[in-house]
Amino acid sequence: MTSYLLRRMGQTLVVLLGVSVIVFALTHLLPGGPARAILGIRATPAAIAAFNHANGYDTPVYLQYFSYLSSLLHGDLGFSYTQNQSVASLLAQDIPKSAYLSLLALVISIVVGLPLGIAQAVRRNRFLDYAVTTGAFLGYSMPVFWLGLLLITWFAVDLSLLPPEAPQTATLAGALADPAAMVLPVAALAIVSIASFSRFMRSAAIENLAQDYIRTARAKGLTERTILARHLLRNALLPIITLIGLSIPALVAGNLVVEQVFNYPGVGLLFFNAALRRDYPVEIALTLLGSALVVVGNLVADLAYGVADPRVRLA
Amino acid sequence: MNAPNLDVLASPKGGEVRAEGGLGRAIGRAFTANRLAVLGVGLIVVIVAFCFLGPLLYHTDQVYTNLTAANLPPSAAHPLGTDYLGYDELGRLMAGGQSSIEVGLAAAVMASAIGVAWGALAGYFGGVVDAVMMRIVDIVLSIPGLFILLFVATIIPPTLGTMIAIIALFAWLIPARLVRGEVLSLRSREYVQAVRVMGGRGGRIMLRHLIPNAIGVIVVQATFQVADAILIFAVLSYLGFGLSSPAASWGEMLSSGTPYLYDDYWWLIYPPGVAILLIVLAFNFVGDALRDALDVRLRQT
Amino acid sequence: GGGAESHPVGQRDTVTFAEGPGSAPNYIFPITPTQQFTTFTIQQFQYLMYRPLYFAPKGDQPVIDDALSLADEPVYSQNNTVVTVNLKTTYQWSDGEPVDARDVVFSLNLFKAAIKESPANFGNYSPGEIPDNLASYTATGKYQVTFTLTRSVNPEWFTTEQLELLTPLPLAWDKTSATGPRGDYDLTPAGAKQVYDFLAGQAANLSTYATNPLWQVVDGPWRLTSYSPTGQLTMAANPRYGGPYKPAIPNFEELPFTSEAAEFNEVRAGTIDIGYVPPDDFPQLAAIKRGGYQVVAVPQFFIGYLNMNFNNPAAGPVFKQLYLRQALQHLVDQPAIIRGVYSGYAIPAYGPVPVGPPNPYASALEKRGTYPYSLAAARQLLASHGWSVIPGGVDTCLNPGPAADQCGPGVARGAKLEFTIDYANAIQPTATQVSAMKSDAARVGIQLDLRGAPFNTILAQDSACTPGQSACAWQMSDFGGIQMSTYPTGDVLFETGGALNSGGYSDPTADKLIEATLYGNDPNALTAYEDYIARKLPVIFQPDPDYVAVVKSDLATEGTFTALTQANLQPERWHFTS
Amino acid sequence: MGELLDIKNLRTDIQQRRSVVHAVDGVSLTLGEGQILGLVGESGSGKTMTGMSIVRLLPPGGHIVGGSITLAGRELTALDDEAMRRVRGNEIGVVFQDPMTSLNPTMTIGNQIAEAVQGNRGAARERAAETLDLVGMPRARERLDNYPHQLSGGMRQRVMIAMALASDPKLLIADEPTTALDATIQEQILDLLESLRARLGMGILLITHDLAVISRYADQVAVMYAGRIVETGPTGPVLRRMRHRYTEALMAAVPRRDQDAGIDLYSIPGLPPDLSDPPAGCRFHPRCLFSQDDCGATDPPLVTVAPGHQHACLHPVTYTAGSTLKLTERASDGRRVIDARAVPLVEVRDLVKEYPVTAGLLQRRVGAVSAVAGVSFTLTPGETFGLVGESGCGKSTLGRALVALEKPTSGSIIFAGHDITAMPAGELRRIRRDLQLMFQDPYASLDPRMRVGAILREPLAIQRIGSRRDQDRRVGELLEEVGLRPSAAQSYPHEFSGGQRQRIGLARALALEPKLVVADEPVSALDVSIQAQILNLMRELRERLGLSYVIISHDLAVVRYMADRIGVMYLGKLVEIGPATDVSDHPAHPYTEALLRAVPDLTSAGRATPATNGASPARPAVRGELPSAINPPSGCRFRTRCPRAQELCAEVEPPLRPFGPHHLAACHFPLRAPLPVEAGLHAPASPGT
Ligand SMILES: Nc1ncnc2c1ncn2[C@@H]1O[C@H](COP(=O)(O)OP(=O)(O)OP(=O)(O)O)[C@@H](O)[C@H]1O
Ligand SMILES: Nc1ncnc2c1ncn2[C@@H]1O[C@H](COP(=O)(O)OP(=O)(O)OP(=O)(O)O)[C@@H](O)[C@H]1O
Ligand SMILES: [Mg+2]
Ligand SMILES: [Mg+2]
Repeated sequence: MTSYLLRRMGQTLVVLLGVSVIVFALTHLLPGGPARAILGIRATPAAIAAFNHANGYDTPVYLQYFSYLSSLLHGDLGFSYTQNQSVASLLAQDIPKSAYLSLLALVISIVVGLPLGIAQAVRRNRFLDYAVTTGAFLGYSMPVFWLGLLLITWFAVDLSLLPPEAPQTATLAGALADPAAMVLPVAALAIVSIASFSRFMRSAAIENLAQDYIRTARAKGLTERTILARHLLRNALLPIITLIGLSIPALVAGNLVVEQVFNYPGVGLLFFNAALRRDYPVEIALTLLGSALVVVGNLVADLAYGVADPRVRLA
Repeated sequence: MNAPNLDVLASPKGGEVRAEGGLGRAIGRAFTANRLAVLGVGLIVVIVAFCFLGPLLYHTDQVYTNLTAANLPPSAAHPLGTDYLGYDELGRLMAGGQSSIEVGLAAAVMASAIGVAWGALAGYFGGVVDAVMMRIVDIVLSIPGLFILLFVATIIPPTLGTMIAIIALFAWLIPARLVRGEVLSLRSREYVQAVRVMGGRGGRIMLRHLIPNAIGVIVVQATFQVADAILIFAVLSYLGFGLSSPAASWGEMLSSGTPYLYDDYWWLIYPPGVAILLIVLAFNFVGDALRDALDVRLRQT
Repeated sequence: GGGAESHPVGQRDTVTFAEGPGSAPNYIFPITPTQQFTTFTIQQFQYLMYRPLYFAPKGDQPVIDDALSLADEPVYSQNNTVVTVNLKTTYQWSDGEPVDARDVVFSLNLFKAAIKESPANFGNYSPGEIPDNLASYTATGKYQVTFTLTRSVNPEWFTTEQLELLTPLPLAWDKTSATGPRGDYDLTPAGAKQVYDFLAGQAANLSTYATNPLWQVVDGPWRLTSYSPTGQLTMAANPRYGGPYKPAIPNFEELPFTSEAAEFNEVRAGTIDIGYVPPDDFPQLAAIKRGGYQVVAVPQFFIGYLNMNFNNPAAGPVFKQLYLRQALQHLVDQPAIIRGVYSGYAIPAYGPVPVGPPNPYASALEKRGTYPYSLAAARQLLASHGWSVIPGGVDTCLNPGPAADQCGPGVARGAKLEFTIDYANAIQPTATQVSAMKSDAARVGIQLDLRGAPFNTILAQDSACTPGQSACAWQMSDFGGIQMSTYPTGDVLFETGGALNSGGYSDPTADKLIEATLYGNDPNALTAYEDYIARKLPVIFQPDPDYVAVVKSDLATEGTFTALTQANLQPERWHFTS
Repeated sequence: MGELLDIKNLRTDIQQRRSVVHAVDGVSLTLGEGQILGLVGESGSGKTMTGMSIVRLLPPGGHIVGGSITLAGRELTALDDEAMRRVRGNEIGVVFQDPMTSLNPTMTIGNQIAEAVQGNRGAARERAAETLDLVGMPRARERLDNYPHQLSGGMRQRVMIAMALASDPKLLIADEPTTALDATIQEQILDLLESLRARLGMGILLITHDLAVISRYADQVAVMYAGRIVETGPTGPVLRRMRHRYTEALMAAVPRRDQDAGIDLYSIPGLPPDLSDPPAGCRFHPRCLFSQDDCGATDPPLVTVAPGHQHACLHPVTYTAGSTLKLTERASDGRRVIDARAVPLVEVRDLVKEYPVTAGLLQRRVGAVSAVAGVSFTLTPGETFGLVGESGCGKSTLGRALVALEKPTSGSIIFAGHDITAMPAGELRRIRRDLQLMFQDPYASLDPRMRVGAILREPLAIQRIGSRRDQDRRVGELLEEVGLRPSAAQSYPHEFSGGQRQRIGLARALALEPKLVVADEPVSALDVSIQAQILNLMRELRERLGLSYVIISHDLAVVRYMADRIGVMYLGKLVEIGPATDVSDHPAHPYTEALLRAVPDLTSAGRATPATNGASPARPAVRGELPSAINPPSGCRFRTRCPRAQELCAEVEPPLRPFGPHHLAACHFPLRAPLPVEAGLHAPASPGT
């Protein structure tokens, strides 16, 4: 197990190194550079030169890369010039908010999506199944930003039931204090992922229902409820673990589109604004963070899989 | 009286053969039996006809702006009103559909082509080649998709061509993985071994056996990718990385319509959104049905 | 129970103000580096706590407000090479010390140390200008500072553009470490550098802005009571504020927003006292008024323009032809844009000095307009200079040569009127304007290809270049325009080599006229400059939109709220009426 | 009366999208307490559906449409679902075919068994341990917390049985309980069932397609064809003096241990009918050699010929001259006399194949699977060599090495004077013409995307033989040769039945006119009637074309029927090799003997009365299961399961010693004394020890 973890850690490092090279190359090999974007419209050539010098933008790219790497190794994620803050502090400020949004949506989609999927599988090709299937198809064919806009139009503009945007707050506490404002963003996210969770669960459940061991359970005279709860659920959940693992990055890296539509000041929006402003330190750090999370998400999923599925030996 | 009845031996020893036609036809049958698939194909046909043939019947000026006629509500002259530049929204919907569909199809085709080549090579050669090629896929795949797309989009000026390239650049990974897995499993199939026993070489195995047999999976994946590419194109346009006027796309139409959300300019919000939804839905239907049809085939053989 | 159904008057003790989107104030130390040098940080944050020597604008007018300045009007002598500034004696720092000449010297010492370290350490610093143009500055009295200049200057320019940059700093900051004693470190260059480094270091620590005792030493009407790095901040009245208008509302709060839409949502919801309306939402102003807001709309002191790259190998020679620039200017349908894009909340602009808000600078010619929208005029200009005019197609040069009826020097036979415009597509007014222009241009056979990109991408590539460079690939570019500083001369914009002259416009006459606005003493220098530029069109001018602020109906101010439209934030003048 | 299970005229339909499959169409059966009723028939005849109808576990769309099922006097078809569920939990136990998939992979076996028991947790667990013990699970109590994947196939099947027995059922339905298992394990499991039936006094419905299994274990037998019972009665009479023409044909199609290799197996022409549209009248008549006009018109009624023995045939076997199946006799038995002096076609020397076991990112080698461990033998031209052994013993690996699909770790294979293991690629390609492989799986061995014509042309195209037109002509010839119409070239593989596909596979192997065809389990995926067709075809072609075969099979009867010589493999080693009849009649190695005994055989069908008294005939039992090939046992690899093993076996690897002409075996303690050393000298390729 330890050796497995070590090995996975090694793989993670390789992946992150690769990602950092790609991202660094993308940002630094292109003309223009960040100076004008960061210093603003009135920056004099002297100021630009000074800025480039101060930040090492006038040295060869590979040197910049190594110095970036070395500060990264010292735990320094960089400094956002436009926001006059360390990237770490920006993250500390925005991650909890993104996590709150994504976690809420994730929990809701699990709580709603999985039972829906099982119900569909059990009542396959009946009305419920068709209805949910249609809904699920609509759900994941829907551009999430449009869904967001529709929700705003209906519930905020037309009905004035809910605020049109997420809590505009610096802190998680602020977001927690304004549950009404979280409804629409969470709904937009959850609708889309309920669609995929239920669809996924449905096919996993159908596949498992056709398995011989279910027949065995029936032959033992177990009730359908017991069969579903004791036999089907655990096995059908196995593939879902991977799906949940895939959602982990969003817990921290945020959901760019939804955060943008609802103006939720989370990590996704942080990245979006950084991309618009060429705030390279933020962009690079967030991309690396995102990649790390993808890898970690996979690892967590694999570990969870190992726990949930006795057949999987992690070695 | 108990004389053997030799009639039963009249047919060839091996017996007769059911005539069912090729696999394609079997898949076709399974596919057309699926109502959603038919609906999907129908939708695609209608939307494509609307976008590409519509302008032949419904002439609008999609070149010259007319600020004095901006944001007009639907009327006889403009069945879906006009947008912020004074373009006729219905005509815009057609023009935008063309680019959206073109991007979707081209990106999917490009991604599939790259992915198939990459995955097939990795899967066929295995070993170190496979490990290195797949690690590269892992690395790129681990970068959050939208992040890297935005990243690149901020750098490259958006045109139809660059949009296709950008989307394909990150969409080929999934088919590459899929094809590799497929090739890896097909590679050990007995019919592939049979070719080896005959003395057949790698090229033949790859082109005549592995790729044709993986084609189903590839096509299904490509169908889903058309849907995904259209969605991604819309998202990028919405986030401000889309084509510039007078070129149109559905995502850009939505994006430029959002400021008017509170003005009740519904004709700027609903038509492009519904169009995106429908085309994506249609491709998802078709992909889903194709996959099911393919499964049917797999179960048969 | 019969509890209070509405807040009693006395209970509203905080007024809230919406910051610009994604532009939270994020630097507290008045020697502000380039990247943080925004009106949000300077005017709407620092000025509330640390008053500048000369305060501008005055209400909504781009001139010095004598009443709010820390000093009386400067006295120029010796052929405008010596300036004497007398500080008012009523101001004091919140630690009880007076605001005096020493503070001005202290700030200049740090200013010099800062830009010596890096020219990017002060936002509005231009090489050769203040403090480089000060031969000396000395406290010639407790409340008097005398500046000796290296050359004669135009007093109007020097006061509004140079002295305006100075903000006296409290001697409480003359320290090199948080715990160390305070001293006269700034008097030596090395010491000044240490002090500057220390203060800049403290300023990099955003989360301590409200708690660091340094920043609590203020001379303005407000002091910071809470601050979050996202830009959410509150201020409380400074009881020792020595200027006019003592705060009536004890607390002032600024709220940050991630986007215009986010801000406007709050306006719509009525949750902020003072906000603004983005141009996209001008159609909704009527509804906003009904929702309990007063609307204050005044043109910004801003010029909108479309840049041309005179050094682009293909397009440069064509752009150098005045008739072509005139034709392009004729293609900007300003009335339609003002109506269609800005719902009427904009004014036409044809020259380098904004006509609105009312100001002493705009000339008669500018107000009249030079080259108004006219397809016929544009067509005529092209046709009369040897171009085939093919509406809907691409014009070509049929008659090359330098004569008056020919295409002009450097333009070859067969040259095409075909240009790309890179524009900031996130700004819908910009997108609309270039789209409309493209459409109009096509009618006279000029083909404009639009390439939208994020604002900063445009900005990054819109830079001065020489024809051989790859960076010179851009042809036309539109990132909106720029906010003018108080004295609207063209030293950075149109002077050869000016920081903002990214198109590479170079005209000796213009240079001379600009020079005169800075260093001559002809009061009409500015008019001469602006009329010349308005005729020569180094850029294509676009309408000047209003800044539309909205103020809760129950909020009132001494004077008018129009000051808000020029980023002039004075909450000390406000009070609730109900 | 005293019948435990009484099924009368049961009809079960499966509703499909476009059609209705009449899977069970008027089945009547009875099963007494403590009895084993064997339900036998070809694939698709409705055996499983009959069994599942009893417990009402039909697939989606399946439902009973008529008839009655009474269990100990209670009518089951009238019960509601809840009552039926209780019947399943208490009165009927079911054992399914595939123990791999029939157990929940994420639940411990203890819980899975305990779940079937009523009562509280502790008691249930206790009962689970008890039943596991009962089914012969070693260290049963410790195993309770194991997951299924931690057990071998045989052990899993024991768990399945324990689960079925946990609630003390009156009736056990065992649906092909051993089909997925090796012969030695099959024997263990079936013996277990037989002994349990005696001990617990329950009735067992044993569903199988294997007549030989029936003959050894069942008291009563019912033969099913196309959803109907065609003949039923006590095992002995039914198998020995069957009356139904189908039973007769089926029996004739199975190779027996005493099968005369000179006589072709009887092969039933055609294919079983489609149950959604079965033929009118006797369902077997379209394939029956004795059918007459009335067969297609009248539904034959069940006729009782002796107490309990019934059949449904209009023109039954009468046991008078000329009325039985006349089988084609060949001129000779086809067996070749082994000629030691002939130039060998293939010479295998010390062949070793190890698969590396790797782990980690760098694919470090952490061990090796010893798949083939030093095998030597020779093959003369025209000879058929049979290779038998349990699953995983390395038969396929050896076969694949013979056709140069697998590069051996060491050793050499000399073919026509050249070592094919060390041959440059170009040369090897040419020699591949002579070495062809025929595959086990008729579904996976043909490219589903190619027409049969293209499949058969491919070898010719690869080897650049003839023009396109020549190739097409050859394709026609090949199809004819394997008994298919030339028009079949236009069809796709999925349009063919399994047997037809196997014919195509054979045709493909023959396209290049090879000298040697390695056939890896050529018939194990086929029904007996089809199996006979293929075996006959292979024999016929051998004679016509002078082929050599290496036939790999786990089925000794098949190998014995087909081969001149047999090699018995155990865990990568060749433990015995010799002439087919000699090896099967007088084995020298205890493993060969165990293998022979483990496989039930039809030869004795009905001769010995089946063991109704509960005592199974004494057979030398092979203990346990095949050890892992990663760390094979030292010395003699068989010693861990050998009843004769002694200390020496663990220390010294036994050499191959002669036991007759060309007959070698590697055992320290053989069943009979080896010949003096000289006698073995002229044995082909006696390997150096
Ligand atoms: N799930 C199903 N859906 C539709 N038809 C089925 C299904 N299962 C079995 N059948 C059909 O029912 C008939 C009887 O099948 P059954 O499984 O009982 O045969 P069997 O004798 O058990 O064969 P095998 O030896 O292959 O197990 C066959 O024609 C088969 O095609
Ligand atoms: N490609 C491979 N990689 C690793 N191990 C293998 C490979 N092929 C076979 N083996 C192992 O080699 C051993 C012999 O396998 P082989 O397939 O030759 O057995 P077999 O006798 O043909 O069995 P079966 O009757 O199941 O076909 C087994 O333990 C198997 O797991
Ligand atoms: Mg069956
Ligand atoms: Mg095998």
